[in-house]
Amino acid sequence: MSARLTRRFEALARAGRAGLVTFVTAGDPDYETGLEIVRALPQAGADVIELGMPFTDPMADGPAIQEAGCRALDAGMTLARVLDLAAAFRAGDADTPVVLMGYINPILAMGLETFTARAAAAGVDGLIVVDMPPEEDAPLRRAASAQGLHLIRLATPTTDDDRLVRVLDGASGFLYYVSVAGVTGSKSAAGADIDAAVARLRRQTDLPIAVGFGIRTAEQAGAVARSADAAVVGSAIVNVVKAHLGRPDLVDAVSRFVADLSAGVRAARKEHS
Amino acid sequence: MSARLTRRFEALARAGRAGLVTFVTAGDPDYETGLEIVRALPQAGADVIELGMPFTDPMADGPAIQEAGCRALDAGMTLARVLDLAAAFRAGDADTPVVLMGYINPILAMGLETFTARAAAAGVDGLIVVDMPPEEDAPLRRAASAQGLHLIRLATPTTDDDRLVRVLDGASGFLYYVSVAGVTGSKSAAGADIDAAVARLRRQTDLPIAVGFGIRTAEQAGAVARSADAAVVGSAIVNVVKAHLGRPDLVDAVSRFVADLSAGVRAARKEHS
Amino acid sequence: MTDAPANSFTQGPDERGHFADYGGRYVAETLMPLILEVERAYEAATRDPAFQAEFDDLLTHYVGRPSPLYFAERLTEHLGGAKIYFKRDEVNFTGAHKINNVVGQILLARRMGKTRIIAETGAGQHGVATATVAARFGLSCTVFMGAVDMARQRSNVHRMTLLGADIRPVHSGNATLKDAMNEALRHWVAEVDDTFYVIGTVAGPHPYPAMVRDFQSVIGREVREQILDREGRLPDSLVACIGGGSNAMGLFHPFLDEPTVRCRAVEAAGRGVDTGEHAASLTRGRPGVLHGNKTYLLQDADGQIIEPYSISAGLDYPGVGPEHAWLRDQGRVEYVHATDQAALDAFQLCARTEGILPALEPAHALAHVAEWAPTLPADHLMVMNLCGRGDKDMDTVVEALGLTAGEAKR
Amino acid sequence: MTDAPANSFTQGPDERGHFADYGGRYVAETLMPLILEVERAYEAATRDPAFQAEFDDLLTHYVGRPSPLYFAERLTEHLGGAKIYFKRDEVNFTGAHKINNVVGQILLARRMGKTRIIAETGAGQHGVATATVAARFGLSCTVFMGAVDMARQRSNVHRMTLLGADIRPVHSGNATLKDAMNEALRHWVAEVDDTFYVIGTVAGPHPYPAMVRDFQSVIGREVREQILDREGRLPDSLVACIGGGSNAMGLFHPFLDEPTVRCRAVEAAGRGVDTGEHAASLTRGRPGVLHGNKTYLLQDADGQIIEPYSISAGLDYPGVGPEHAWLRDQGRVEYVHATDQAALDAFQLCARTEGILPALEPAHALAHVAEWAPTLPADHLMVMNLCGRGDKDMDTVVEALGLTAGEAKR
Ligand SMILES: Cc1ncc(COP(=O)(O)O)c(C=O)c1O
Ligand SMILES: Cc1ncc(COP(=O)(O)O)c(C=O)c1O
Repeated sequence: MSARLTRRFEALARAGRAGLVTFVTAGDPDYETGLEIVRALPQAGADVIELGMPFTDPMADGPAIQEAGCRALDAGMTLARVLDLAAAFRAGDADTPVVLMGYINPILAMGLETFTARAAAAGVDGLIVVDMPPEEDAPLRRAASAQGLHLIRLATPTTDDDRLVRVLDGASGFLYYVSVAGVTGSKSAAGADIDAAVARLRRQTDLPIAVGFGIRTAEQAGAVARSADAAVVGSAIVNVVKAHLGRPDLVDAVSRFVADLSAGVRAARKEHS
Repeated sequence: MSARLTRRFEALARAGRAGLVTFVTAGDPDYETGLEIVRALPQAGADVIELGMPFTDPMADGPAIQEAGCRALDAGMTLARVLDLAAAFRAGDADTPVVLMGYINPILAMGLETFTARAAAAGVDGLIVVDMPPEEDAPLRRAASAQGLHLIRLATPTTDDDRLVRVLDGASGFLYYVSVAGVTGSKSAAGADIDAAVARLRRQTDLPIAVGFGIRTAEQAGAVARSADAAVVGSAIVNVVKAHLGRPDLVDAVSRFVADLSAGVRAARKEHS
Repeated sequence: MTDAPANSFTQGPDERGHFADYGGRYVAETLMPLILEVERAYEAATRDPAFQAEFDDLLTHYVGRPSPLYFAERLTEHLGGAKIYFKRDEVNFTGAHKINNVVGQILLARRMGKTRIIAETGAGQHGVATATVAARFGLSCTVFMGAVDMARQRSNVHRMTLLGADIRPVHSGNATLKDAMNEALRHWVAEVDDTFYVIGTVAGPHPYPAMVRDFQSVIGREVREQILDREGRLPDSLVACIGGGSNAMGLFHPFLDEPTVRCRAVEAAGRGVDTGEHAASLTRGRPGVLHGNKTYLLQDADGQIIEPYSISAGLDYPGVGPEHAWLRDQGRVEYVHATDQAALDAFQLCARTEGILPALEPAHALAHVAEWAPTLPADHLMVMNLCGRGDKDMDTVVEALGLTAGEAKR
Repeated sequence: MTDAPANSFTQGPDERGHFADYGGRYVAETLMPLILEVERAYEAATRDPAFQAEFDDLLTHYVGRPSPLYFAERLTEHLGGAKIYFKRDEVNFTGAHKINNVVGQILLARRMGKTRIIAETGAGQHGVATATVAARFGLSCTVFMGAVDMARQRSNVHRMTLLGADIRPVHSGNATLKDAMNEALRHWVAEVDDTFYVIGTVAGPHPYPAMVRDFQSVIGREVREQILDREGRLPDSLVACIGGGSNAMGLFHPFLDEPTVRCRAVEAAGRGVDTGEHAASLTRGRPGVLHGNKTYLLQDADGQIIEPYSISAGLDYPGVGPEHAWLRDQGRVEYVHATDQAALDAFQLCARTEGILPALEPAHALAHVAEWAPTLPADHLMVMNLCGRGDKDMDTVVEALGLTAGEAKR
């Protein structure tokens, strides 16, 4: 298994702070700009990079990420180009874990073996495939683990304890907790609910727990970062991309926003303790 | 029975010519003008006057007479006013037979007895009620004959010999032969057909035979007048009214047209003999 | 009816087509021979088992009869009174009861060797049914329709067009049903040889009122069988809307000699029977003659026909079938009325409680059910004829309710 | 299917909802618990005679089943080949087969204690059926519909509005059925607690494909009984159009293990399967995953879904139910296709020979019948599923044919 993810979460644990997982759609608004954005993320404070693989029918995403996917597709992105982008990033950054997030159909179109092999070669560390619940993901899991890629499982408020056993069986890398029932970009969960959910998950797993969905501000990220091992921010970053489309300060704006989030995450446990 | 009709047809027979029956809607375009038109008809050559009783739903009439009825109704005509108009005409003309033509509903509304009594008092000689076939006209026939009014029956191209017996049983005044299957103002029947039809009718009745529907010109009237006892012209006259609406020469125009028709009728048997 | 058993309401009309003083054959002489021919042909057909078999076969396989008898459970609960059943003639092929009659008449036309079919239509349901069955038998079809009705029942105009019918817009009068019937009669007079006139309701010259009633009586016969099956007894009341009166006659007729079955027919009160803008001929009319029969008519003192008004094109007619006139005088059927507004309210009530969008015509019947049922005990069985579906009325209702269709909600 | 008897085509799917490699439950984790709950509830319901009884009762009295099996005599004569029967699911209440399935699912939703219903719709028939049955049971109802479909199926939008449904226009993608389904799934994820998603075809995550098929199989079961009654033997062929594939599955399923019965499903070829503007997923698609199941999809080399095209909103979908994918690979069902133009021609043929205005969806099936039947002998019995009526398509057809509606003929 790719060691970057594990190392990164261990390092965060040692540092006594949660990580910031930043999601952007690969190639939004185009390949070059998308690559610049991703390259700037670690510097801005991202601990893990989630790269969205654009898909025409992202049924678990809200408008922000839907539109980001459309921009990327319109600009000519394909799954192969997503892997190119990941490889280009990896060429300049050996440490920051990269997780691809998306839907299964483009992966099937490339072929599970080809895709996982090329992803591994590109320096990708893990995969999140939204429409692949544990009931269906065995072939992908086999292909991924053959290439040392983590297949990251998701838990949600609807995942009860019984089901959690199933979700955790075969989970790897970290556990992604979707904190609200809804699509990406929905409104955020209450801090107390998140604390309770994370506590429940910790009773059943030692995997690091990243919490996402609906985190929009440094404060919200900070609130999550108190109990979770990482806060995932997606739509809010993508919205910054959208707000700066065609402007020369796009990459800077994203970096500034990520730096702000990162500050929120880093400050979280300090404030509290 | 009112003797005017019989006398008139006898006189025509003696004169060796057919008569001209002119139809106008009573009170078209208004009571005063309508009365003037009717008063001018005998002078212009009409031998019998058919006065249309306007009705909202004249289901046996074509557009010309429908519209004439609408004009009359819009100008305030009622059945009572039709009788007034007949009486006013009769006050100045003791000889020209007047036949009312129309539909049964306004008559029922006035009451069969009241209507026939008032019609007789107004100097009316006969009635043609289009939607009263022999099967239904017994009550009207009783009321009419009690007042000495002829109830004039109609025969059509669809009336076969068997049925003709029924039509003729109780017929009085004259027999009205509708020469085409159609509403008033349809296209006219061929002369030969009319001759044949009249010949057929004559084999079964001694009543005078008036032929109508579709006669538009002096020539057509003349053709009918060769075999029939009278030619009935309606829509063509009503069209002259319509063409001169609002013009000072309306009555004159109608008179001129009737005079023309009359000349056609009077010339018919002469030409032939 | 004069020679019918004194205690029977189902033996009419007499051999001259009269229901006491009503009915008859008040048509121009040109039509009389044809009318008599239709009568003879119809009588022969009723005696011919092959005719009945063909009629039944088409009703079963083409029209989809029997139509369901449906217990309107939520409406019954909502109104809190009589137990309400709907006779679902809206589920028939083409969407209304009209097709029952059309199938019968077109089979008759074929027997008579006629090759052209004409019809009048108001709501367009009769026109659609006629265009449909004419197409089914490869007969040419001409439909007369008031221009106003064409505008308010546009979808049915499309349907007739696609079925290959020649649609003749009628502009005279109010350009509604009465005028369409005038025009159809005028046309028929000129085409007596090859043409059969399919009248859409229990009106017109004899034998139409009796013939249409007979063809529509399948409704009541089915109800009888279905309710006996479901409830083990006859209904206590029957309710139907009444334009010309064919769906009402069809429902009532098989029950008229059952003295325990109350019958109510609901006329269109338009803006109110006292406003002058309504179509309630039995409530506000007087006997007279129109369209070949004597019956109650909306008319002025001079005997001129008064233009009717109703939001519902199928009820927008100044007369009513002669058998209804007679049943009214006999007191056997009660004639009530419902306004446009009451019908619209009932439309919505039906949609929201039962998920059924009724045509505006039966919505009038339902308006009366909504008034009457709550006053009756829970063991009272009421059957309402839901004789047509609302699809044709969508534009009218959406507009009348001031609703915004979904697409405007963005 | 792996553990089904080797010679059976009716035992699927397996317990994980797979038809060989197709089907499955490819949904976000948030939905999985609910999907599993639906599956358990459905399994319990199928074992509960009370559930089946309630389903049957509603199909009989509310929907008006059985729908007729009609011998299309004039069409048969016209085409000169196989003897053609129509299964008349267009006569169902609300005008299509869709309601069979909706009744089943809404009864299930009630069993599960759900109070809100959501649905996607393309042609609007599924949306109307869902709004109808939801109203019938007093459940709140939200329907997702592509904005393009809302424009071309406007009358159905009106109907849903009047039934009290909340209609959510969808503007993403091509703003058609696929996009409506995306949006419905997104909405469901956020409302898992009280909401039941009524899917309109044999697609979506397990148990939907099997459940919808089971509810729709009433079509084929009736055909079986009716044709045995009429002809004393099974049909030789079955033809149905295929959007998601529910009417086809409903017709075919009870016959799949009868080797003498040929089954053909007709996809929408739009402007032609080689033009790129079509919706023929089995003809031109490749297996992939969309909307919760693995099946044939229209997609590019990169696995991006290709926007489909068809004149018929109900067929305008880039996928197909997974059981069809499997049946295709097995060779048990033949998948053919018909263009917009062929469907329009068939629409007119049907109108003129049988007086029936089909929906544009079954007009595709008829287009194939018109091609195939003449090549077959007169003793070949063919049953076509006439699964929807054309009322909803009047505007589209009138426009496509460049016809002038009657009123313009003055
Ligand atoms: C659905 C429906 N109901 C009722 C009527 C009224 O006619 P009748 O009173 O003859 O049933 C019509 C006439 O078009 C109609 O379409
Ligand atoms: C009448 C009709 N037929 C067919 C379809 C296609 O769906 P399916 O293939 O699931 O039967 C639809 C979908 O809306 C429809 O309305």
